[in-house]
Amino acid sequence: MSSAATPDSDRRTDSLTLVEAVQDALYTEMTADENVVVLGEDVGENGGVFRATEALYEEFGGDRVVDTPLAESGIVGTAIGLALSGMRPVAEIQFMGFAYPAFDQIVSHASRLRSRSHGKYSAPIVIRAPYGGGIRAPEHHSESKEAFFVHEPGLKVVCPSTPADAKGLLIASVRDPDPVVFLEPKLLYRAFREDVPTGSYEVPLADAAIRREGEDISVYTWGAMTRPTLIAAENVAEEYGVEAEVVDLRTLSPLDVETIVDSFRKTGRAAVVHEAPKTAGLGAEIATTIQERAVCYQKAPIKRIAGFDTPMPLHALEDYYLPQAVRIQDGILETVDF
Amino acid sequence: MSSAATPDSDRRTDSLTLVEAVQDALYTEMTADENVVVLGEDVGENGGVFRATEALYEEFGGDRVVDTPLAESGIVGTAIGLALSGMRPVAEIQFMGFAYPAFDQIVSHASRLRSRSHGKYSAPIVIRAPYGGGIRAPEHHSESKEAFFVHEPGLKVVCPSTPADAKGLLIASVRDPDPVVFLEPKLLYRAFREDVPTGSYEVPLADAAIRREGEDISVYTWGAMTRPTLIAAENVAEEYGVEAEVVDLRTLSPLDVETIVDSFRKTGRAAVVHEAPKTAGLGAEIATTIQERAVCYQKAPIKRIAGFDTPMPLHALEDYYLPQAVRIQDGILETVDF
Amino acid sequence: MSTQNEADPHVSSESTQRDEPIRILDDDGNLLPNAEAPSLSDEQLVSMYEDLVLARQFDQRAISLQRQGRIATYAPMTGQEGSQVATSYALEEQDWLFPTYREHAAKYVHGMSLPSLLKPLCGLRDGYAIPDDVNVLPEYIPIATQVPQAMGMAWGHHLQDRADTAVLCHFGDGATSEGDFHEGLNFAGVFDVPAVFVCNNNQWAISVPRDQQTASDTIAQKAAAYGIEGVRVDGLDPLAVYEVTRCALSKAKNPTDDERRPTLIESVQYRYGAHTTADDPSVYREEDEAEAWRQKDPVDRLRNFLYGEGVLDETLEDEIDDRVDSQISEAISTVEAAEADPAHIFEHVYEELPDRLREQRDELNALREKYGEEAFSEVLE
Amino acid sequence: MSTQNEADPHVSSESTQRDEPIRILDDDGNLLPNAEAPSLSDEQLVSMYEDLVLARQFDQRAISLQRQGRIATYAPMTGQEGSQVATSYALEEQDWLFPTYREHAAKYVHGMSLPSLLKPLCGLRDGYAIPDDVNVLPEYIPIATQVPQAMGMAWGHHLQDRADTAVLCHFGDGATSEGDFHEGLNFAGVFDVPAVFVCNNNQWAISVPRDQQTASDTIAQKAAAYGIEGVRVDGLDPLAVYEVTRCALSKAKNPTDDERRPTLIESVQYRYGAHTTADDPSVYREEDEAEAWRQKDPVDRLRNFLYGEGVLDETLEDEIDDRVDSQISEAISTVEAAEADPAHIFEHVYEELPDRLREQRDELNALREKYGEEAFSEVLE
Ligand SMILES: Cc1ncc(C[n+]2csc(CCOP(=O)(O)OP(=O)(O)O)c2C)c(N)n1
Ligand SMILES: Cc1ncc(C[n+]2csc(CCOP(=O)(O)OP(=O)(O)O)c2C)c(N)n1
Ligand SMILES: [Mg+2]
Ligand SMILES: [Mg+2]
Repeated sequence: MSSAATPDSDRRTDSLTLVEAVQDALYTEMTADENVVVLGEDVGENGGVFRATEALYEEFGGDRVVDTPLAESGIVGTAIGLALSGMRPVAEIQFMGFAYPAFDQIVSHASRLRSRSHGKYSAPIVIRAPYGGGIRAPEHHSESKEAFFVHEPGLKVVCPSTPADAKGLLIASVRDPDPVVFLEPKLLYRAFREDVPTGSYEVPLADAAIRREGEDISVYTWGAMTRPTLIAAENVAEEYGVEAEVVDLRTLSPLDVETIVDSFRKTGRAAVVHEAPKTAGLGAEIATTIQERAVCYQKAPIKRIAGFDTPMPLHALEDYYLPQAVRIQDGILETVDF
Repeated sequence: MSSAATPDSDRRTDSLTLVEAVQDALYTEMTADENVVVLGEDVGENGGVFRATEALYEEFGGDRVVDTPLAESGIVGTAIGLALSGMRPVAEIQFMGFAYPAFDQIVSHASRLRSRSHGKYSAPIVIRAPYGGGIRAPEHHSESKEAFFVHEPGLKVVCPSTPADAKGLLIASVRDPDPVVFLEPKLLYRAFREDVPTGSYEVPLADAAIRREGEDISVYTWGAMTRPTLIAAENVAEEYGVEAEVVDLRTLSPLDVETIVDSFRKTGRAAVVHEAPKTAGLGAEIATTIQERAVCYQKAPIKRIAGFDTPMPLHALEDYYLPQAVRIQDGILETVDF
Repeated sequence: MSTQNEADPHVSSESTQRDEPIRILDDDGNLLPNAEAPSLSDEQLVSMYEDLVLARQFDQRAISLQRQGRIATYAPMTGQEGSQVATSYALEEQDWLFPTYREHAAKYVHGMSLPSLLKPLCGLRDGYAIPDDVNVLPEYIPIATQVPQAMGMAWGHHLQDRADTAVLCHFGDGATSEGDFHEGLNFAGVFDVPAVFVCNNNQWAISVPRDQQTASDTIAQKAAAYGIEGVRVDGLDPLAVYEVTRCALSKAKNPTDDERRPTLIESVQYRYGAHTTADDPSVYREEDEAEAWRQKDPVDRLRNFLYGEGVLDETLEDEIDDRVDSQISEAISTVEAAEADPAHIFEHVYEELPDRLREQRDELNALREKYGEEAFSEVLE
Repeated sequence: MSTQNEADPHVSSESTQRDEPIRILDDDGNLLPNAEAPSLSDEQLVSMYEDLVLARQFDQRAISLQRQGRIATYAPMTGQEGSQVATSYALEEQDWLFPTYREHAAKYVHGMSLPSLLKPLCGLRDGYAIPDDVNVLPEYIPIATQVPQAMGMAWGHHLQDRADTAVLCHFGDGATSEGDFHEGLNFAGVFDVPAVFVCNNNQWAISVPRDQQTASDTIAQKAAAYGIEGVRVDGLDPLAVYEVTRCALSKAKNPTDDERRPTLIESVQYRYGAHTTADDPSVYREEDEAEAWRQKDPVDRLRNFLYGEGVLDETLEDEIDDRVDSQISEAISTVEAAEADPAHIFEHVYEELPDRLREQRDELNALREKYGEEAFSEVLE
């Protein structure tokens, strides 16, 4: 179901970048709930390497905005323990590529504590991590492996593409009773500003958003790839009169199957755009879900426009690796012309 | 391309279980190549908790069959280093559920050393791990998350379902210049015996095997699920006259797309059977690959018969979790009747 | 033992050499010269003894249940129950316990029922649905992963000014090799949390002996790497373990100015039996290795001590044996009458059942309806 | 310094207190009383100095290239180049080096060319296609992950009886908190491998100071947890670093009966500048903190020492400065002329190109053909 960010009574807005909206969400929830604590590498005085936790240390002090030693498994394990003591920890992993040392704590524990204990214990933690390429970062700094987390039952996985969503989704994630992996498109951290409600509000962890309506093809994407996808959609509309519906998934687990399938029933054609390697990426899950539920509507193969099945190259070549508007456009046309 | 195990000139065979075939492969390669070393927890005097390395310690000594301290990241990191020094390490992870502490070494290094160094360095290691459920094991001992490794470029992922394949695939894996995650279906470790060539031979890491021919539907599976799938195929043939083609993938990365798609072109219907949770599992990759390449042949939705999107339950319920013949049968009929 | 001033008089002078484990009882259960028994009442001492007896009987019964195929793989604790029981006696009710797959007795003493211990061994996860008034976590199977979590919970209590609550975290000698042990203890040192880390050094990690696990002389000395105190205790001396743990917990809650809260206790023990019922130790170690340790058996030692103190006699011993026996039998009956509901698979994965799980549950139910439960109990292989 | 008998006379008596870093030069570059300079020829000493000068100039040039947008994020080494250069001087040609993203000078001294150092900073991975005769690994970016790998390679040499080959592994103070540091060093102790682990303790892990990283007093003392030797050295004293490293390497290759091969060296340094060019240290630390360290600057110290020895004068200094300057300029030109080939994306992922990668490469090539290269250089955001 498509749903825009829904501010509550407070109708004031600020013009924020995505990273400022993340900071605003943390500020808002830390103010509202003293059990919310932020921990991670360099999140304190330094305000995070991307400034996502800027000023929180000054505002809430070193007991609630905590620089940890350099150890990701320790960070996530600690967050689980904090949650068990009744707190609401928000752990930052500095880059998604550095979440792997914590993989065991995430997939063996955060995700399973509730089911293991038959509902007695749980791990309401948020693991924030900037993800994705395009900023000329060194090796390991451009990971986009959301499928790893989507494949693990018990986790929720969220990925905003706009400042207003970033705030509302992060607030919802902090309040969510289940562990959330919250992936922030660092390519969009400062890409643009948007009016973001000043007050507190949630964007539910359930609803995809239709960013552009169209009848010819459904294009599914999320996070940083939403922007080149929208550009491509405009291009094919202008140049070829092809109207693409762009669906921004926002929450990757659980998927909003209803919105995904409804859009496809309308268009009968689809493409999925993601940065992660194509093979066993989330594009496969979306394509398969669609054909499971709407194969009779299908007029063409569902196209995956994705990262190649290679490691992300060093930055001189990353623009070739990432799906660019031109690749997306080409994939849309191929699918529409099938 | 379907291909049976191809013994070389030596035509003698032994009747072996799958775990004995694994041991035989290790013995064979350690005899042939003194650079092959085996390392892991309890692989030495104890011969491995499943006896997969039995007698190797006695035969090759403590310098080539090495009990390590209890640390999986250390084990895989060490194996990478051994490979860099010119050796051919085969690392055992005691259960697949304990590979996660080593996830970073596997996905950030083993898989990327070759591309990072532009071909100068590489990590020709094998990481063996028993995987899957059905043996009333404790929590974490029944993991089947092959998709995690298939999604990482640079890795190969292999999963035998018969003793003869186990030997030939493992020998090929040890000789392979790239890192291989070798998943052993522990449910089948002692399930049956089979004639296994005594000599040295490879089953290529490229070819799926057609285990049963049929025209009505293609059923793709691997490892432990091959057996209930074959039972289900026999059942539907007998009871309903439905002829299922059963394709045992054997190598999960890279996939044998040709065999997969060729079979589908013949049948026009497909199901995928796996133990792993359905969402973002390998079933999605196979279904998507098929519709990308053969959508025009498709007569019904491709059915996923998979583990549920929950953690594996404790053993009293694991038979409900794992795809049983009855579920597979039902899925086949549903797809054929679509 | 230097965890607390008041502790010093209680322990034997033997322990002045840092590497020698602290002891209160000699091998036969006599108070060592210069050592003092902990201030436990006679009732507490006898009750501790009863729990030791229960632990040992439980172990034997569980092993035999496994042999009969009535429970799955079981990790025995004979030889280690003295340390388990004593560490839990040192806990206050509000303190939290992080156990592994082997700490059956530690869990029981800290409030878990016998049936709840057995249920997971029968594949029933509601044994881990621990009651609200019992501060125990479900057992940790992935080695050492509990260490950072225990640290985190202790830190949470600390941040919430719950100074009266400490966390006690168990793990084995093998666990000290894992990264999580290191990360958890390093955090504990940095954040100075009210936690006690107990390494049950039973000399073996399955088939790997202690000296192949690490080249450090003792495990206690690893504490130096984290700026916290390390202490070794004779893990077959229940009174010494009790006292050392009590002092460590008390320091965790209420340290003096120059003390740091966390302690790493190396409880020096021996695994008399197999690693689990699936293991055959004769493959990798000499049978007679156990003998020296059996000479210091914790149950015998405490019994002898209590006889010497005049608080235990044969009548009471028989009474205890009988009570323990029927308690265990009753627990087994309760558990064997329990059944698993396939719907449990889908419950508590998330707080709210997502659509896809609802669908999958319905799909399973439809198949059960259509084909009957038998279709799901076929052996897969 | 106790790594080798012959080493003792070379170092100052200051170092008898274990926690005080070993020094040979005082803050001004004079030989300390009771200390002896390492047995390096005048040519070697001057060449070491030239490499220090090169390292410092390289750092300044790289920082300015980054500011001009000509290279990507760069991790400066000013203040730390003394230790980097000296550790690599202690290596023999056949020894292996595992560097991090900061060890530019260490890599250069062990044989990597200046252009190869710069290429990855320009996004070109062929800088990591290290020539066969240079025993250096591509830099490790995920913190501490090199430690078990270095241990594994050293073990491999050991198993192959290549006793003359040692492995030297660099990492930072922050890295000591990671599980991989622990697992790697523990393995090194157990398998007694010919490896030297150098912790470049520059007091900061980005914004986190050393005393928030761990509660242990020193990093060297963590060696006790692994049964190996730990030693602290003044990381701004190139001669002391050289000597300590040389002794550790020699012990790794050829230990006496009671010595263990591995050593953990804590090289006590200071990061004068930012963590990387993307970092602003003024946010989290006082500017004047650096002052005390700058007083002991490694370049100044070695220069003063060499002036004192009469092997360096202004003419030679100018010559060195000029040579270094043109070397660096030339390297920059070479690298800036280099181009990346999009086909590289698909190369060397596997030894043989799998079908799916061939298809993807062809797909990309078709798109490049169809739309031109400009279509791929659009800024994405
Ligand atoms: C991460 C992980 N790796 C491997 C295992 C398999 N395993 C179970 S118990 C065990 C040995 C544990 O030894 P120790 O820590 O000394 O505890 P003990 O069993 O002796 O009480 C191993 C290797 C596991 N459970 N978790
Ligand atoms: C596993 C991992 N986590 C986080 C990072 C991000 N990061 C890069 S450098 C750094 C600090 C490293 O500190 P230290 O080990 O002291 O080395 P230094 O940079 O001071 O030389 C961090 C946190 C990383 N590269 N790898
Ligand atoms: Mg043990
Ligand atoms: Mg540092």
